[in-house]
Amino acid sequence: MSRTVDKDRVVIRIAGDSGDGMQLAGGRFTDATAVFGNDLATAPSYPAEVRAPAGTLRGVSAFQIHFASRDILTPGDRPNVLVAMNPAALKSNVDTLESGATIVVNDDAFSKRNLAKAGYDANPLEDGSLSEFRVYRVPMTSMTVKATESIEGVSSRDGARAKNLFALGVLSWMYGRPVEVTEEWIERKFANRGAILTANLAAFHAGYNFGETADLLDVRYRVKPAALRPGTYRNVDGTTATALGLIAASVTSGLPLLFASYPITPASELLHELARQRSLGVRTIQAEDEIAAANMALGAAFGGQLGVTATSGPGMDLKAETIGLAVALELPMVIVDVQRAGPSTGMPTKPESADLLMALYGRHGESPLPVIAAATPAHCFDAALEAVRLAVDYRTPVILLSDAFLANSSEPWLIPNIEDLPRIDPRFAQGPNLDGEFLPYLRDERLARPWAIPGTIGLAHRIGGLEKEDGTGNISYDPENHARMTSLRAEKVRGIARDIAPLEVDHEDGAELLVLGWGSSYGPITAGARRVRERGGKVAAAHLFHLNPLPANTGEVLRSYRRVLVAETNTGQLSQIVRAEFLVDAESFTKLEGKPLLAAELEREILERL
Amino acid sequence: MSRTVDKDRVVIRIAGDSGDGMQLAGGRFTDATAVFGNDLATAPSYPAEVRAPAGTLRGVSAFQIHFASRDILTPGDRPNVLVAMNPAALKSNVDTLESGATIVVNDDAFSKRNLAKAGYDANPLEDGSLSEFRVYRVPMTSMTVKATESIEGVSSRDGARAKNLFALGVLSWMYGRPVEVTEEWIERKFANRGAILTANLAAFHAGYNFGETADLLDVRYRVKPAALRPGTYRNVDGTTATALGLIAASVTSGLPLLFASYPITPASELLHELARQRSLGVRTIQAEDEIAAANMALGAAFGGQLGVTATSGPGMDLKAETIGLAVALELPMVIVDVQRAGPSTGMPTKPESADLLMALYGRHGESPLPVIAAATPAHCFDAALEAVRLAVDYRTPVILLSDAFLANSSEPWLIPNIEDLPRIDPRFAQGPNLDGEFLPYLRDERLARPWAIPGTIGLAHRIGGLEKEDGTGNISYDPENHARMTSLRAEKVRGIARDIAPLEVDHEDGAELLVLGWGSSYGPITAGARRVRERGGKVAAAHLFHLNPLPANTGEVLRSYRRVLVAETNTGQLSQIVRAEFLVDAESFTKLEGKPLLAAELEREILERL
Amino acid sequence: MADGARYHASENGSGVATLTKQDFVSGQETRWCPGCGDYAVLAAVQEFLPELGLPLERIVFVTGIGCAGRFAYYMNTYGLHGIHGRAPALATGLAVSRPDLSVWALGGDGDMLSIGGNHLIHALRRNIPIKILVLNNQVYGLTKGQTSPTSELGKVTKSTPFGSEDQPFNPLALALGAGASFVARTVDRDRHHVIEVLRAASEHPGAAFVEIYHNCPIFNDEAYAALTDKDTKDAHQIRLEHGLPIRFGAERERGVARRPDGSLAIVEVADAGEDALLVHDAHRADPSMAFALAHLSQRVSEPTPIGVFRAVERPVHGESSREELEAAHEAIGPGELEALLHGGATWTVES
Amino acid sequence: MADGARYHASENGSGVATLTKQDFVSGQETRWCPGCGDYAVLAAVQEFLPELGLPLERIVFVTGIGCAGRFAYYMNTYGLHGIHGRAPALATGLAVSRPDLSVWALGGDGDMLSIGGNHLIHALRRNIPIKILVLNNQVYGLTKGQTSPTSELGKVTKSTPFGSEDQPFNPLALALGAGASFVARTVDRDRHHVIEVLRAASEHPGAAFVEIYHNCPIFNDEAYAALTDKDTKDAHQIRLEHGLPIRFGAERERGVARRPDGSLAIVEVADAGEDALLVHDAHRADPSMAFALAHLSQRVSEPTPIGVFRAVERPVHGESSREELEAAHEAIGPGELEALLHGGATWTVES
Ligand SMILES: Cc1ncc(C[n+]2csc(CCOP(=O)(O)OP(=O)(O)O)c2C)c(N)n1
Ligand SMILES: Cc1ncc(C[n+]2csc(CCOP(=O)(O)OP(=O)(O)O)c2C)c(N)n1
Ligand code: SF4
Ligand code: SF4
Ligand SMILES: [Mg+2]
Ligand SMILES: [Mg+2]
Repeated sequence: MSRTVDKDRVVIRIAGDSGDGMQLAGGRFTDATAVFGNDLATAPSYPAEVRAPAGTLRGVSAFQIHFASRDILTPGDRPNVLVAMNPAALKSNVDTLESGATIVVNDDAFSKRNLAKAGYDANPLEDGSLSEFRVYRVPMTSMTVKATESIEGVSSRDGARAKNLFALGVLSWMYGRPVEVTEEWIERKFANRGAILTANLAAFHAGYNFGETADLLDVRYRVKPAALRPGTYRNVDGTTATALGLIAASVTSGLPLLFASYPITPASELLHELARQRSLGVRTIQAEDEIAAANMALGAAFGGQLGVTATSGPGMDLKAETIGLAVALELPMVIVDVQRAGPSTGMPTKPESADLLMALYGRHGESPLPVIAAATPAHCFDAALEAVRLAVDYRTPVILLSDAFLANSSEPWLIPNIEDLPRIDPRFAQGPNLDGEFLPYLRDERLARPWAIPGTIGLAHRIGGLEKEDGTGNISYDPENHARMTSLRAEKVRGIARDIAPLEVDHEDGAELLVLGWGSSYGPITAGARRVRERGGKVAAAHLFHLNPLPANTGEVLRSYRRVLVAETNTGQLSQIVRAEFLVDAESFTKLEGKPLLAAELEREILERL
Repeated sequence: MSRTVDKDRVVIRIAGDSGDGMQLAGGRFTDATAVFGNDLATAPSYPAEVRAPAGTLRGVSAFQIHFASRDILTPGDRPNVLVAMNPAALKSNVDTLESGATIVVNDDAFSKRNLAKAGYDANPLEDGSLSEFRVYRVPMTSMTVKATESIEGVSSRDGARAKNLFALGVLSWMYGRPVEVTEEWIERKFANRGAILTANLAAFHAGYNFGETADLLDVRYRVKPAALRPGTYRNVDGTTATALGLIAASVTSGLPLLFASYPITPASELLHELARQRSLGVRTIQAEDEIAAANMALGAAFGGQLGVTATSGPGMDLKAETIGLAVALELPMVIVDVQRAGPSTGMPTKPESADLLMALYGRHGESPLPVIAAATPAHCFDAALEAVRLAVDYRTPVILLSDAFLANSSEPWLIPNIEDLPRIDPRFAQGPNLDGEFLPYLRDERLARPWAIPGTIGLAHRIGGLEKEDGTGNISYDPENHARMTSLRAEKVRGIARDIAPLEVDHEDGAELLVLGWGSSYGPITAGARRVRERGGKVAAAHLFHLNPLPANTGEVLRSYRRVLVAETNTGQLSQIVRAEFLVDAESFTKLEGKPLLAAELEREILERL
Repeated sequence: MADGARYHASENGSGVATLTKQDFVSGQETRWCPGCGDYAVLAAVQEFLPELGLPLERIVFVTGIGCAGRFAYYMNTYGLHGIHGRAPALATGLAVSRPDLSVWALGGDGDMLSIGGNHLIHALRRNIPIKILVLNNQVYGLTKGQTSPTSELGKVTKSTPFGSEDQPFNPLALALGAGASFVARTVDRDRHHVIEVLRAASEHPGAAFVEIYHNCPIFNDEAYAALTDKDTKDAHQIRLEHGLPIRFGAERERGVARRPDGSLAIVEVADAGEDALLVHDAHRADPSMAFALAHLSQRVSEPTPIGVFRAVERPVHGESSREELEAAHEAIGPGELEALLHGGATWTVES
Repeated sequence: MADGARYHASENGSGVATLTKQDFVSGQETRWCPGCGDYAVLAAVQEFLPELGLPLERIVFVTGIGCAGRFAYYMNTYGLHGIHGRAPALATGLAVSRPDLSVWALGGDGDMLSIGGNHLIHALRRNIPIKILVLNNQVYGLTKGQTSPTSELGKVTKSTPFGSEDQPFNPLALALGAGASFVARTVDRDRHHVIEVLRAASEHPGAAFVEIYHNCPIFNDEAYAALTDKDTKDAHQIRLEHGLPIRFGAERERGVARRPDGSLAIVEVADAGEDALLVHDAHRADPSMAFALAHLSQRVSEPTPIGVFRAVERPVHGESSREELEAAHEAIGPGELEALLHGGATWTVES
């Protein structure tokens, strides 16, 4: 009989060949975990190639989930449990496990051939090299085949294919996940595919029952539901959250969404996501390149639509000139940059947040614009709405920074009430604004200019990228006018500081060190700081959602700590900004491994500085 | 009889309709002035349009020259003398004159019609509005016609066209310029055009003699030759100097020059200049766009050539992705950015130096590269050579910043001895570099990688923009390798600080204020500081030729002054860099009028801070 | 919420019925060189536009950078002066999202065929509902005289002092190669012909490509003189008219016929006989005949076809989704948004 | 000083005479999906290259980004893996400055025709001495399955879940429209044909455009099945051979003929008679016939011409200046530089 152990939090990693259905199993486990009521965070990892040869290290696909009985912030640093569907999956993940971790392997897959493909000389299950772990050898393939062999129309190959559901069953048993959630999903998913449905259900049940009946697995873990804020939740990754945020902004503002983009990893998923939403009035165009995509979005903006484009680093380079035009035109537009590891083509599938300075300065001339960064997968929703709000209210292109980590990771999202969403009012110009005339560059109290769209009677006007006369928008080479317009454009963006939330500090009495972050460093910094506090250390943390302008109180906050540590996955870009702006001697913790920061790394860095 | 007055320095501005040949007259006056031995600096200004209607303000073309009996640094703030060939020329320039200035007008052109075209209600020559100036009314058109009417084959229209040479004659007399220089030029220029040659000579002489004989002009000025460093000089504008620098680098390095570029004001002139140099082995391509131009230059670099591309702001945006590729490939390449007023299309013909942060950060990911800025027209020669030297020695793209002011302005250039030019050695890889193998990313003591060009036996290799394994250059997604490569790339560029001149300070005992500049602010800052000193103020000045990396002693220098003032034609870009880097509370003097800084402005700003 | 109505706000706007050329003249002073062919094109466009029967607020000119690009400022319509080469992409975004507008994209030969070549061919392939006017002066005007992709081989310009080494594009051939559904050519000095071609373009439901030869007296004077000079014009203009045999010349004494090998040739009608003449069919699905006509002359000094080479209907980008999208946008409200946000597996934490 | 000699350094290099396919295989492991058509193309290229008679060091593969773009890594030649879409421009810079090299530019349909379309058409227009291979799988492979500019109208992909709204490019037509001097098409699974076409391309003195249909089993499987399957191949492959009447079919029972209206049609030889068949002339100056052939099939499910559509000689970019430049570069030294620096008016200040 197995005993049941209570746990606060668990990090599980399921790994196998990219053909083994690991993402599916991970996704199902996540759903059940969410419905069960744990807080959670997930992160998938895919092979770099479209189809790497089966069984090789390059071909390993993995899914990690961190879930807990309290709120958590990252997908976890070091898994406590690894499910390895073949030797390659074991080999490429074993180094990340915490010592004493549990490993469940698909014993059937540890053939000579597979061991060789993974580069093992000897069978690690037998040579003692895994002695620091608790290893369970489960013949998953054969047990799945056995469980499905009596189903008519299911070959043993088909049966074997369901082994991911067997594994899911084992895990569901180990962690007491509700089976109905998975059963229902299988029934929905394979509704019209009789035998396959039956086989998948059978595999799942076989795995679950294996845990229940076999003596092999001697522990079950209980991770109690977390006391989350009341409300309705769903699990979202950053891509979905961004898409939902853009659509919500379109609906609440009444601006039809025109999303133009050119495929690029990891931003393409946003195109895919939005392309499916035609019934919600979303129009998408796959442009011929990133320059065209940006211009299409901008052309739509001129027409009174919500023009949005999305890309990753290399594509941002290409959009720079058009973004500069949008700055000059003072038209609303949102540019989403899903950052990835550079420079150049770099490591397209790997996360890195090194486009901040480019977002701020990556255009010729003085062309200031607001920059916002999403902090967590679910926060992408708010960040997208905020980007649209600023774009529309201030008639300006806004760069929204996300990254490969946020795009793919998921976490529960407390679905907001529609009424609580920010109001975004296009305030289209309806008529003349000065003595019966229409001046397209006459500004309001926010320094925003009127947005007069084609079709509006009497407001026909012409604008372009040449310097414009203040007010009229006519071409002007007048020196003083250029100085004035340059400073008006800057002032408008600076003024946004009055319209955004101040920098909030998670302060602790006695803390002399402030850890400052932006973008996806939110999770690891917050978790790292929490761990330090649990160990009795005193540390404060703050996170910048707005990178330009910075919240009005930023300088004050930074100066009120003896030391400031900026943590980011680049060579110190935010650090450079706050140093220049506030002359604080900010220190940097940087990491450039094409991986997100880890809570443990932050813990270590903070402790070193206390 | 006229009296002769000695002057240290004079600023003359010749203005007329763009069809009046003002640039030609200015150029000739400059040559004569140079040969006479004054130090000088010039700046032309053109209408924004290709052909603005004759006689209008928009159509005015002007040429300014500042010359002196000592070394000077700018084309002058406020002219002492204006030659105005028509009312529009008078109107659009009179405000820039110093009070008490001399104005010589072409009286014939002050017809009712021309006055109206220029927007004058009354004739300014008669309504007393010019009372603060000394005005000479010379009927230049009719006198030129008279001087040429007896020449066979020259109509009175042809004759009238030579009035710019008449004006040149007058000016030559007023300032005692050597006539032979101009005569020889006319003879050379119109060698095969008999009557026209005679007419031009006659017009020039008529102007000169008019000064000599007419009672009207009662003063002559003597500006003694300057005590310049001995050597042979020629007058160069920044465009020519850049072209010569690139060719010199090509010759001394033995690397054939491939210059690929897409036309854009004000960078196009460099293309025109180099396109003519086929006999010097220069190949130019007008590419289909700026992206193509950058790639052509980079492709040539891969082939072992000196690949150079040039553009202005909007084109820089477009080249960003390719420059990032060059950073990853670690191939030598030079990108010349002739800055102009932005953002977006901005004011294409107007100078502004606001691309510094873009040069540094205008690419996604961490992609550091050296940035150099030319300080004066003649310095463009050295800057171009230095850009090539760093590019070749460190296998890196280098951005060379110039601007619309430098490109068009001219000054005497002490022609260097060929032997004194920096040695640039391509050091092509000739064979294996490690145990009989060739590792394309095995670095030398500068951290530069080998440049192995196609055609070299045994060194065939493949490189690209994906992250590369240290040493081999093979594709690598390894986290530690990425961290190492990122820091190697950064370290390589940072290391250049050891290989460049330290920041030199023009110090004065007791000075507590340091004025720091970069690019074309050199002239006005140095002249401004000099004026302050002449007035007894104590001030130090320093100029950055290298913007990345900064000279090793920069921090030390800045910290040794109580106050640092950074003067630049942008919103404070260098200021931001030195603040972030050295935490000095640098102040900014910025100007964004699409005009160069003026010495007088610097003088004022410095005095305010003493 | 969306104000669907605003699309139609101007339906009874600026007195459509009574619009005249003058209504399309903006207040801005035109700043082209004296004698520039752009003036003639501008005048023709302004003269033609009342025919559209649209209020001027529903018309948008999107232009690139170049002398031609200044066009946007001179039209009393909505105007967007974009960056160099990107007008077709800007216009695409505008046209597909605002099908109620009449969108014109205009640029020079450099703008549209050099830096903007890719957007041009993709807009044509996609059949975006925009009218593309390429003002071809075979040179870079605004940047003061460099070679353009339509400059002839050997052309001496500032950037090619030893003569251009490159064969020029045949813009019509390029457009046809890209799959354009409407391809035409006209020439600045023939106002009536310009207007005829504009009319045909405006009636075409998809992307219309119109090359307009125009003279740059400053940097490439009289490039099209043979086509426009009184003395040579008749001998050089081959006017294509759908359904008619292709004839030209002062006495219509010459024509175009097919050689036995299938290629086209200019013939004397007297020799070849009227029946041998090619009857122009702009509606032919296969673009090969239009392509052959586009290659009839290699230089503008040869007899050169002008008019509509091709006009065929095929699916217009955006049409198939237009209604669904508009309906969706009209319909969507808090309820739909709520449903969307609650899509997928949800769970509720009770308080 | 210039080391002119290095251009020829490898003349007697790597034992040209004895190079074999294996010599062109780089050490890097190929990382395409199992069954990817790129493998076949790679093998054909490697098999063909020894024919060039060049040392491998004189050959350069310049590629863009995409599955196809990985090609550069697998060739044991010099290789430059550029950024997305720019291979033709990189190759242009290399080829014009190093005429001693054999430069190949290679990319996918997205790389070359979507983002890189402009560089492609300009390289063709200019007749840059490069061989351009477009590996067309009618889909975006590397980014996992979006529509490409060659995907058919209505195609459902990740980015077009309701079907593509855009007509695809006909790549050969686009190339011909751009003025390409050499245009050909082949298909991955027919190694001999691929090699034949590569040979012809390599012999062509200017820019050679080669479209290679290849199968992407993952995102667009069997797109060209009709052309390559044993059963259907003969009925679908129309092999163009210069100088021969165009016939195809298992028994060569069908052929291509001209209709009375000048358009091309597929006919039964028995009905039409042998004499009615079109004799393929790849060297015809006028590209119109090649263009018509390129339009013979609208879908690859119809009989589709493969082979060399067009191969005509015309001035190659860079040729006219090549000798002068090389000589200049050889000749130039301190003296010439000195003279250059002292050009224009100079004056001397004595010490
Ligand atoms: C990105 C960019 N590159 C270059 C330029 C400079 N530029 C402005 S117009 C132009 C070409 C003008 O030629 P064309 O399009 O033929 O128009 P035209 O002036 O002849 O009417 C160029 C190269 C620019 N404004 N932006
Ligand atoms: C500037 C830029 N935009 C987008 C991408 C992403 N990207 C890489 S390959 C590719 C297209 C691949 O399709 P194709 O060229 O047809 O090649 P295939 O993979 O099918 O061989 C795209 C969009 C990129 N690397 N760089
Ligand atoms: S330069 Fe040529 S195209 Fe431009 S405005 Fe002048 S005449 Fe017209
Ligand atoms: S995705 Fe398609 S094109 Fe790419 S490697 Fe796989 S099979 Fe080949
Ligand atoms: Mg032009
Ligand atoms: Mg493809």
